Amino acid sequence: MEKILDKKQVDAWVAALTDWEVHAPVLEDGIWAYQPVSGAVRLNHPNTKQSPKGFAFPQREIFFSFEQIKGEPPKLTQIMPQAARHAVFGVRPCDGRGVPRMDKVFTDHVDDPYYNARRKNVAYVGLACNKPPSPNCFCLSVGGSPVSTDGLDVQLTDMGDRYFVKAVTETGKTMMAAASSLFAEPSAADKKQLKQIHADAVAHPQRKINDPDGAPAKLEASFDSPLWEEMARACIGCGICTFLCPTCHCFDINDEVQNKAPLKGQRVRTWDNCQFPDFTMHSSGHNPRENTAARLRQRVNHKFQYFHKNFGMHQCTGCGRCVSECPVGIDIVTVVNKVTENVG
Amino acid sequence: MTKKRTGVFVCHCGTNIAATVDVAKVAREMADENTVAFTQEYVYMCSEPGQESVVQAIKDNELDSVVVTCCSPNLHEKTFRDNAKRAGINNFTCEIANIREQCSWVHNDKAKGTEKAIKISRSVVRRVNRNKPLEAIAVNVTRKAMVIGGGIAGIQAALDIANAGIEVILVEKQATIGGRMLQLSETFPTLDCSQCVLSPKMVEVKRHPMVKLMTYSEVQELNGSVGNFQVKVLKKPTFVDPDKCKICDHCTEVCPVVVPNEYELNLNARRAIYIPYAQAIPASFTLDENACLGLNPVVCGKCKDVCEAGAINYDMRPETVTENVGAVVVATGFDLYGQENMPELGGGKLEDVLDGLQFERLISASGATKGHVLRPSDHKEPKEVVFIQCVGSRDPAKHCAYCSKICCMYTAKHARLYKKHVPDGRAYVFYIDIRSGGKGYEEFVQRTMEDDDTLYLRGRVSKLYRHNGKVRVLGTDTLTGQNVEIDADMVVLAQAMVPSKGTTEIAKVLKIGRDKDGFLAEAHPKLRPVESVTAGIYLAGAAQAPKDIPETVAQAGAAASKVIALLSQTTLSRSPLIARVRPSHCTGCGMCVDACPFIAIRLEGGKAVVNEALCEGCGSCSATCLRAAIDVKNVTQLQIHEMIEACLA
Amino acid sequence: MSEQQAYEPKVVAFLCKWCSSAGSDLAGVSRIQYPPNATPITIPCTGAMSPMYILSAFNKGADGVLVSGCHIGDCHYIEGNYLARRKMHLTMELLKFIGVEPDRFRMSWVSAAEGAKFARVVTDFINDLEPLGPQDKLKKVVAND
Amino acid sequence: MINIQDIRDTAKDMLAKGEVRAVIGYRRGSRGMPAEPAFITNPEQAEELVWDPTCFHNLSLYLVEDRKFLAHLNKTSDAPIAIIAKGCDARSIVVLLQEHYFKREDVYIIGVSCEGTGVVDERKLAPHLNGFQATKAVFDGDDFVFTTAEGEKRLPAREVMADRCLECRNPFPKENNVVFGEDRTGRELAEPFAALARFEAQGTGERWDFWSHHFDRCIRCFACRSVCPMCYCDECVVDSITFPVTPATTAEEKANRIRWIERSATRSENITYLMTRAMHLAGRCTDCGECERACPVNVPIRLLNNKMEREAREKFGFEPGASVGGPSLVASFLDSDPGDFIR
Repeated sequence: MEKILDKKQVDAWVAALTDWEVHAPVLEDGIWAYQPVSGAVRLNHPNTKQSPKGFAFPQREIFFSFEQIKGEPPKLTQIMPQAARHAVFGVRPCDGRGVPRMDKVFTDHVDDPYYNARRKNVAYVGLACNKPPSPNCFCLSVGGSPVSTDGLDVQLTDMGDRYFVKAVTETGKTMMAAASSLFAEPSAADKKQLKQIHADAVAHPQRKINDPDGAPAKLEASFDSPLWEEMARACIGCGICTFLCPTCHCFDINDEVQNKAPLKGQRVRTWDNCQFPDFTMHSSGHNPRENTAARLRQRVNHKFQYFHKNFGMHQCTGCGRCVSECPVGIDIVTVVNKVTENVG
Repeated sequence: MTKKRTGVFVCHCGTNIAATVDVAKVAREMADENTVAFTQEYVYMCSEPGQESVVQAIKDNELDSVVVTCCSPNLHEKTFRDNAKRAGINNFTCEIANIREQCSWVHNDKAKGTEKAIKISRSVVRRVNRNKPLEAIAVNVTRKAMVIGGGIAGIQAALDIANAGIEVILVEKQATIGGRMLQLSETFPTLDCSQCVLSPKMVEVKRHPMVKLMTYSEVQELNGSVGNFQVKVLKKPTFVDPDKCKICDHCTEVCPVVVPNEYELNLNARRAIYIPYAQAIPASFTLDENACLGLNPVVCGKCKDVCEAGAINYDMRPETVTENVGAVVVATGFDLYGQENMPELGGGKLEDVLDGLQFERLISASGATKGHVLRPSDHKEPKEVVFIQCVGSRDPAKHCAYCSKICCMYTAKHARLYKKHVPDGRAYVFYIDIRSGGKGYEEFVQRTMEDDDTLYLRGRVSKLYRHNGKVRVLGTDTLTGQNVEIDADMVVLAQAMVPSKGTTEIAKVLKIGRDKDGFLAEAHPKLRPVESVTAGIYLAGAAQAPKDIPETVAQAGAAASKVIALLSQTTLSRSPLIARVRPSHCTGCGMCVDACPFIAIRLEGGKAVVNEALCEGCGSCSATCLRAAIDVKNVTQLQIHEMIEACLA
Repeated sequence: MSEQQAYEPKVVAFLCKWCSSAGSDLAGVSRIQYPPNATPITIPCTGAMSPMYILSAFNKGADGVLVSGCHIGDCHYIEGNYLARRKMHLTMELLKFIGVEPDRFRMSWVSAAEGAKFARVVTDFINDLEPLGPQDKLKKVVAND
Repeated sequence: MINIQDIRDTAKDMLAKGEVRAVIGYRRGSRGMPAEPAFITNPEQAEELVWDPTCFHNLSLYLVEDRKFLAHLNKTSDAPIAIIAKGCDARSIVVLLQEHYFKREDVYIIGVSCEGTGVVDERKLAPHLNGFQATKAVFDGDDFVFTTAEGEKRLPAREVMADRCLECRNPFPKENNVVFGEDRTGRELAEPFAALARFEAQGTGERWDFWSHHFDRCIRCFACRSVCPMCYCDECVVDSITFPVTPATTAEEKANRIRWIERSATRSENITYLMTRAMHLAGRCTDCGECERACPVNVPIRLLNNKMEREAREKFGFEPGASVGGPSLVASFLDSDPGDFIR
């Protein structure tokens, strides 16, 4: 389904999505963040600081609560996510492409009930990038495109005072049907203009990973490269790159105990981060990834080698967040290029 | 690690706890704790059968730790730790949860009291869960004692300790020992001469081979702990060598400087070089550095010139010595509450209004008037003397709340002595109550009233002022309801006893507690009346509370016996609850080293190391460390964390 | 609101062993009544009082935190309360800074002889806490977002 | 005016003579701007060193990393490391020296004075560049000059300078082995603690509204802690990112860490984390501002640290990093410390 929507009608469309809690990027405290909106949606953001992965994979969620009276078996109560349906507006194509990658892990590979309960209630309304929103964009290097519809339910393309609206999934069609009167049929000229915008978008220069296809094999060959140490020298081991990444999905599970007698608490999943020193810490004290070099290597390899081997795609979608936000200038594009250049 | 097996023993303390705390509920709740294997309640846990049941329960249930929820740990922590030991487990795995003083006695809402008792008990159960078995630390004992204050209390304590064969150092701030008792004329109720009974003891102190006397000396600093104190003493220069001084008195004859004589309570004057009393020990002159023209032969040097014995040495300098002792007795005595605090009674500015001690000097044969009762203003014999009791005492609103205890007796004594000196004189005594409990005391007061015809008037004096060369006394006789007006030749005020200035100072130096009135605090008002709260520091005499001579002597003896008992041991055990470093977490930043008040931590190889002999276990290091790398054993941050959790559960 | 549900401030009272805990014992011996809301934890000295304890107590739901030790100059460990005074000042200022009501944290000096003062300190503290209502700013929330 | 070539020559010379084992400085980032930390070990590389308004990193962090690395290898330093340090960075080094983290002779401080200016705040800069990305920044008197695709953009430094630099009282690295640039101590660009004073003028309710909002936003990526040279603990007491295990560490010890807070990035836990960090930095933070710069969600962390800094200064007369050998704030006291808050 392809339609035209006057920008002035966006708010009306949002208002018509009564089955959905609509979220859109809002500038607050100097950063763009997804926030619940009720109309007044202006999709003029570059990209959000955090990816929208939290809608299906929140930073913290409770699995179940437990209670145990001394001498008795514990009582567990599963806590499933509440059924709110989230429509996320303004998702950039790179973040859209993050969604199927998360699905690979939590839906295809294993059936994670918590992720899937949330996932089926999230719709992504994307916004094509007519020009790269960040100087560190490199989606084209990782099989993506500024006009990709992967992972999206609806794709919007900015055409000046109108959006070209394309339903990608059935959910997307339903959403558009909720306010069908607002949408107009695109003319041939509109379609031509869209084609031109998309062509220009793809032609826009971006940062470049030189040999993305060769990366898995070259990274495998570079496991022991001294470059890792050199490039990780400045790494401070914080969680910015992974927490902001649209595809990083590692987590930790903890029991949060509120009361010891009788025992009462809940089991909680929180995001974790392979760049934290304790990520691979064994209880023996042995840490197989004991320095920043090993941890940087893991992050890069996971994105460009291991995930590729498992699922046939790079885990990186080229959003450039980890590059822009790294406080000490660690740049995954440079890292991949340097390492791969060094091999054969 | 096997699971902890804690026993919780809940005491009813008769109805002391059980009346406001549902003890059965406390026991039930504690049974729900994961680590609790046994609970029991009993009416008096500290009774013989109560204690036995604890021992039995530990054995029968293979308990490894114990919580007794009862009264303050100050009372029975030792009792139950001993029981734990008797039952074969480590005594430091036994802790007390105080649900009496901190709960049942202060709350009357049973539901809320019970809830709080449960929180307190639970927090202690959680703490005990992580208590480690510890052994008390054995430390060698320095078999030597120090007595601070050379009054009758200090003299008696020093002699008693010395007679037990223990070396003792007696430190006195003034130039002679003897203290207040040496200033008294006669003592009640026997009216024997104060100096006559005291002097032999002073001489004995001087001659005793086990006593080292340090007069004109002040304690400046105390470090260490029971069994091993290090005391810094400042020896002020007397500028006179006591071994050479022949007390010929030639020096005072030539000394040009005249200053008020503090030993005579300013009733007369002395020279810059002086001897406090004829009976002074050491029998030597002292040159008052502040009064002297300059310790310089060019400026004056007269005393030095006339001293045939060559005892005077202007080059003496203050000297600080450090003495190692195992125990300390504090006997720093009392002062009288200053007359300046009593503006309605002249504020110390009215002539012929004296305090009790001044009157003692006035009638003392060795005093300023050589024992003649002459009033200071015109040196005439006073014919009408008014004695006023309870001046500053028993007056919580304005002055001291407490009863100074000895004023009733010494006022009666003063009245009798006055009549002895001035048979045709008339003595009046204003009193509130007569408190004459003590052997022969009541009879003594009665004789004062009957035999000596002293007029006792019940009531307070509202005002004193000079009138026609006399002191007009305005008062009320509350028995007749009449206002009383007396034009007295002299008025003697029985000022309240207050801790001496030195007592206030020494409490700070020794870090021992004082009570609300400033007297030195005993560890327990009934059961440990001669011990301070600091182990190894004992109290004697009026520094602890107002008391008379026999009581003072008795307390001094008691303190001495405590010292003797302590120093008869070759080793002492110290609390093992001291700091422990986790080297893995220590970065050697040294903040704990700076924070430690006892200089017990040093850095070694980039890590903090605790000197177990010096650490007192205050925990300042642990609260200062940013990385929880140092903890006090059995009071670890983990334990406190879990206690906080238990309090808020 | 029934009597049982009426708001009762929950207070953790950190008392130094030598002065304030002994002072609270004296309040007990003297049978001076005060509100039962403050649960005492005896620590060796206020010098051992880590700011973490205060933050942690609030995190675990305390409505107020009381720290009480020996008067300046009376510390059994000489300097512990001086160190505590500085640390507690900083902690208190930081709490106030982020908008925690100043009356949620209190520090007092109560000597072993001041049983009545201890009772008064607790009473005053509870009275000051009551109008503030439950402390939920720093308290851990357990539900899903 | 600092000539970067002088710094390069100094570095080159010391490396060539083997007087230092490395020089930690700044070089151009992969995107030109901002600069990034550089670890120079051979003399030729010294030519890469830059000094520009984007040299915001407090490099003393890497001295900490170096010590940890050496400790891991069970080695001690055989030659000093040279480090380029601004005023605030040098004071951080002083605090590390006070805390015996390394020895004075292990570090060779190449001081650079923030003469009339300081470093740029990229958040302030962005609106001035019309959506273009700057690829180069240079000092020019009281201005910063940026290069973008549009050409050169000259901006008064004051307008885009980091707040901490505007408020800086000590732009000169007093502790140094060699220093470049003039001592301009006393240059008052802005009232110190001005933002703090404005914030504190608000009521309890407003302050809480502000902070609860920000505490909610923290994602606990720990960039503030990771970027801070004072946060050198192997195990952070509030949220362990690692646990130092030695052969002597018992199983019980491993199993019984204190969980002051949970890993959940919820408001209460974030508060405890950020407040504890502020407490632990009291008297140690030298206001290099790196925590706030690194924060990806713009939590105003510096305000907390500033509050502690001002309390220490006004109430206890304490200046962090003033001199090697001074006491630390919370391990010392004065008789005159305020006590009126105590009942």
